[in-house]
Amino acid sequence: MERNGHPKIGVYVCHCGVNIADKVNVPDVVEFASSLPYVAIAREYQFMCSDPGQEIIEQDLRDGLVDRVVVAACSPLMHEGTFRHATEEGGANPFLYQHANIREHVSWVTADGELATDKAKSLVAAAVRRVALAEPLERKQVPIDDHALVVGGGIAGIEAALVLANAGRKVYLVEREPSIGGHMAMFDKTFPTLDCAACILTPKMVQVGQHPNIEVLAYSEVEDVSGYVGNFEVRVRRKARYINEDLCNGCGLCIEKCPWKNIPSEFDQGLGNRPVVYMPFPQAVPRLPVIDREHCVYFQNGKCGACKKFCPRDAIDFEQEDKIVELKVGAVVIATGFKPFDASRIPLYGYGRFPNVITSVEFERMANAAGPTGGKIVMKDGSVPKRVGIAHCVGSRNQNYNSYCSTVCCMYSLKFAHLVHERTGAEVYNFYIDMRTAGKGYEDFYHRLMAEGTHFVRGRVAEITDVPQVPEEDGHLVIQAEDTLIGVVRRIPVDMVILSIAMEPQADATEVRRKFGMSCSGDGFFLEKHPKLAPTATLTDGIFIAGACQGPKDIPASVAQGQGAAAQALSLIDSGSMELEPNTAFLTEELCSGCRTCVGLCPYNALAFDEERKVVALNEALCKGCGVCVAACPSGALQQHLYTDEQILEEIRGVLAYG
Amino acid sequence: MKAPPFLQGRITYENQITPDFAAEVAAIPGGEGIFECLQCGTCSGVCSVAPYMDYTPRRLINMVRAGFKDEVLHSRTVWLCTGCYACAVNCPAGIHITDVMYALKRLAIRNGAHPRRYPIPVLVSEFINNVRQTGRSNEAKLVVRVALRTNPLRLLKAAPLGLKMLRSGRMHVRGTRIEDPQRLNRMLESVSEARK
Amino acid sequence: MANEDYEPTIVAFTCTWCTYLAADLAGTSRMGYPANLRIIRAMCSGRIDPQFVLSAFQWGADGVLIGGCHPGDCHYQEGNYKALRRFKLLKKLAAELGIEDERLRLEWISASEADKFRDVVNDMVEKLRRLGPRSQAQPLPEAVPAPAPEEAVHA
Amino acid sequence: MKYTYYPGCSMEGTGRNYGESLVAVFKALGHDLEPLADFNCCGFIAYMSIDQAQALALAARNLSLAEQRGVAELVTPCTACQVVLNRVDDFRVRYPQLMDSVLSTMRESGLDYRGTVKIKHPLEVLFDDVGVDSMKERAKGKLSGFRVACYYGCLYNRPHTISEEHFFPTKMEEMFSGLGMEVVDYHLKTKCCGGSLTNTVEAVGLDSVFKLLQGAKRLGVDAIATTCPLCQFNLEAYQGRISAMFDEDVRVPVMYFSEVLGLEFGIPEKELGLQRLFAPPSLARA
Repeated sequence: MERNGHPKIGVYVCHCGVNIADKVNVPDVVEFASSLPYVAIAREYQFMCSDPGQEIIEQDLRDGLVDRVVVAACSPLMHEGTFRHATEEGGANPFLYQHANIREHVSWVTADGELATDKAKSLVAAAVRRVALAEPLERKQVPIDDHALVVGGGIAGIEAALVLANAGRKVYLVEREPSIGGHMAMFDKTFPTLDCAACILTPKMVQVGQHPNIEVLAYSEVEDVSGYVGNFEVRVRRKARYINEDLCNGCGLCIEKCPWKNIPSEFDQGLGNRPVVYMPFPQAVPRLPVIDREHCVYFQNGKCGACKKFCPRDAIDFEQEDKIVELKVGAVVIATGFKPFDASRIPLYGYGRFPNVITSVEFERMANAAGPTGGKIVMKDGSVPKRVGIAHCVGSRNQNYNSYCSTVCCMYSLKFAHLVHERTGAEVYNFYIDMRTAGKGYEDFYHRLMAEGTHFVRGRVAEITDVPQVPEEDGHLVIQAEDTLIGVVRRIPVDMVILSIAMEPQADATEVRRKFGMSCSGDGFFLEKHPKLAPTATLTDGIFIAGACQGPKDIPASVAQGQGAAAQALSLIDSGSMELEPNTAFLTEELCSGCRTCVGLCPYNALAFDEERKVVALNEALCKGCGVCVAACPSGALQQHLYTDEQILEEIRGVLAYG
Repeated sequence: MKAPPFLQGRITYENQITPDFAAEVAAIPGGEGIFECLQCGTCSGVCSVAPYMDYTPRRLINMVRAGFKDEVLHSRTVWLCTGCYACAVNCPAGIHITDVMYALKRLAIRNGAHPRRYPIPVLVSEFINNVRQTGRSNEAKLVVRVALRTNPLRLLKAAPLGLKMLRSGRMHVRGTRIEDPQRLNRMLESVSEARK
Repeated sequence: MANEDYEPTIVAFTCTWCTYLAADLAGTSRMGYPANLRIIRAMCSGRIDPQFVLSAFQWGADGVLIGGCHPGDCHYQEGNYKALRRFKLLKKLAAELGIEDERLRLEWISASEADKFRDVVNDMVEKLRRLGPRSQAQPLPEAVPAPAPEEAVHA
Repeated sequence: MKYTYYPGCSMEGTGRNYGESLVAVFKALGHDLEPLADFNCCGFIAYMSIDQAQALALAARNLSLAEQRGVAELVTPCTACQVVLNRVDDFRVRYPQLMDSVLSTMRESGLDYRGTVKIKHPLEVLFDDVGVDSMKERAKGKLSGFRVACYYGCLYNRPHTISEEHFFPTKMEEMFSGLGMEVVDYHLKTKCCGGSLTNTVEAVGLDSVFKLLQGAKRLGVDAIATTCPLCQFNLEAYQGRISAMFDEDVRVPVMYFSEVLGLEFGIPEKELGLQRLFAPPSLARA
């Protein structure tokens, strides 16, 4: 714009269809705006974000009618970028722009039209005052590291890793457990097609293990994360396996020779045992055993050491210690999955009191041919159940535990009903609140189960008891529930009850969330950037989420998200470099008194004290634009682009001047 | 236009229900949760007397929401509730079902809809008189009065038990009283006055 | 003392990552709350200069709300702690200036806590209505100066 | 130490031996247990069925009396009274407006309640404060091997505790087994006894009682131990009739947990009011 003369501000008020115009009297606001100092033009339009809407702005700029822009519309997080772009298209610097949020903060939350209009006016006034002080800025270009990190080796993480690797990117896949595979590796069949989980998962796991572009860091956890989009620095703790990975060829002799074979297997949910030296399951990737230090006699009294004696390659290393590896990556996909609900929290279901009340995960292991019972569905005494109850919504849709619907339970409960019926011929009773089969081919599966003669009782299981009321109930578990469609209370004696437990956020979700600077939604799952339009992005650029860590999900949805998140990470990486918001701090050296207040405040070490010149030195490359130092600087030497003291003060004046 | 005779009582027409009944119940402290109900039936399932109710608790709550005021207030369900709180502490929707039952009992009485010679409301009113007179309740007196007002023959049936209790000194015939029952009554009056 | 038609004006300074998003979510969830609030967005609650708060009061705000991420959730590691430290000093200062406790408030509101945001606004507006206009004992609101001086407008 | 307890109306009638045995047991353990003077009926569930505000006031008056006498913990043996009295504080939180108006009106008639009184069941006092160990010192081993079903009733832990304990409290079991008795795994221990139904809609009430007795009887117990006067009465008073009605012998001694303790401590049966039971337990096995 010309050096001399006033700013010429254009104010554009959006109707957003009826979203804004219904409450806010737009013409009134426009008239008000045009009366404000320096406002050259005030216009209104149905949808400012539409092409014609943007065109209005661009034209006014090209015609030289305005040189700064204010748009009053939805939240800036929605369309600030859009209108900055329009401003740029019109030939002005994109940062001579100010956004006023009169939808989320006004029309959608204010009942009274007049009050809404007044509030909109004062926000517009503030934006006008602030844009008058806006300065042209250049965006900073930063290179993007072309490595990617995937956290979590479940099906979502596996998919993400493969997509990235197949595109030629180097991927680090970090998994907490000794092997990748996640929960899916425990499952038997998958709904609705009933193909076996292992058959479709293990090939993927092998691909991952063999892929030249994927480095699997199993039995490892992320310690901490620093840096920013395109340039993350991640420290990973590689927990000691007490196995020399370079020497071990996974022959499994150590496992065979380990004399202590009675440790409850985590992978089998404690239904079976494993040795102290073990692989969680035969198809483990990487194919490396782990020594369970806690239970190993050698670590207790130096005796035994059988594994070491027999290992043909001398790969056992009792001296091994945790290692820290440092990774530099441009993008991160978080796929840390879920934790199954602890069924013992519902006392009336008797989980823990009744041996034949089991959880869905336990059932998956039992039904799995490679599982503790070799795929036989049996009770604790080894006999085959004649009647089996399946309780839906255990720990979900319940304000005492989790109020959300866990989305997958209905379908896997139907799958269980089929497996039980198929393998034992038992009568199966499904107790449900609402049958939710929304998914391709899911409803058909429900109908198939009804045709198979599964009993469906619409009513939540109220209680599972072993106290009989009639002779037929003697020696059985009894499920008590109201059959709400009939309107009577029923008591149904069964031999076994399967509790369809909810998916919960991982126990350490909060720590993970904080390490990566993510937010979480009310239910504790990681928060996506937008529930519809950006389900796998997060509010932190360069950090993406996939699978059940974002919310309960079945396998197809987790796979889709894994691939989607990977694609987003890929497009970020492949852009090679990216523009950062130019909201960094800047220093006016003459004003700096050298008090050093700011130096200690900066979390990114962007500020250092220059001993010769007795002033601070600011490294803008390291600055992330929080503005903490600016607020603290007593002499006003430090300011923040886009958020200078004067600009903010001007905005304050604005909102107050027009109450 | 009236419903054809053969449909009388088989179809519920909108003009037969009380649309604002739900709001009325929800406005009572304890009733606020009813709109959260999932109709899962947990309340009925854990209730030890549900099998004897004319409507299960779950069904009753839905009838409240649907505005079936007469049916609800005349039902015996609320009077059978022993107040054991099994439903309330189990409700996935966090509804204070027991409090809802109390609320419905009060509404039934206020609307004179409670079943007349049904022993439970009778017990309630006798209990109140009892407390109003002495500030305490006297079990023996209560039992006798309730029997007299509902089914005097029961007194004969109960006689042996009564004797047993007398002999074991577990029946206090006269009953005791607080120092100043009148003062207590005045306080109670002023309390419900303040609420109006 | 609070007269019927008195409506307090509250200036809210929020961080971009948590509280501003909560306010947006309150909007998308159509949660109603009084129109007394004026939100000014900064990147981090740690950017909020005490000068902003005092100026707001000086120019006629009846209350000031500062919103940031919960401790440990700061997008910039610990800007919110710095905001908290600053806030404590600010409280003392405000007290000396005769600004009642209810008028200055700091709240941790995460991106998903739209209902908390609404509740805080409702509560604060309610309290300020009861409290009534700023008492004459306090420095009278100076008239808001004319818009930005021309020389500030440069390219 | 000196405890104040809220007798509730039953202690003068059906629950007389509950009060007697409690006082005796506390004394044996070196504690005094004194009744709250001029207490009034808590209102039971009946009053809530007539007038919410009055019901709350009725309960609050007792708390106010206790507070005036500086009682911090009001020992409440009747679990029904316990729930009703607890409801005052519960409603303070859930419905402050309602509770404030009730309390402020009471204040005008000289009954102030600031909310400082905690309601505690004697079983909690004995288990948490006195402790099983100091009870062991007092134990005489008289009941070693005594087979007992611990029945808490519905209101002992409902609705005012954490969900884990709503249905399966264990303090009585831990206490008795700690004293060498044989406690059985009685899954019905918090099912409702039918309350006042036994006296109104008999069929329903007695059915509830039958299930409870049947459950215990099948476990072959010497006695059922209870924590509430109404439960004790319901379980004990109708056994003959129920056995006939359901054509199954469900007769089994029903005592207060305090009477069981008293026997173990060797307190004379008369002080425990054992003679008031309709069917005192045979201590043959003990």
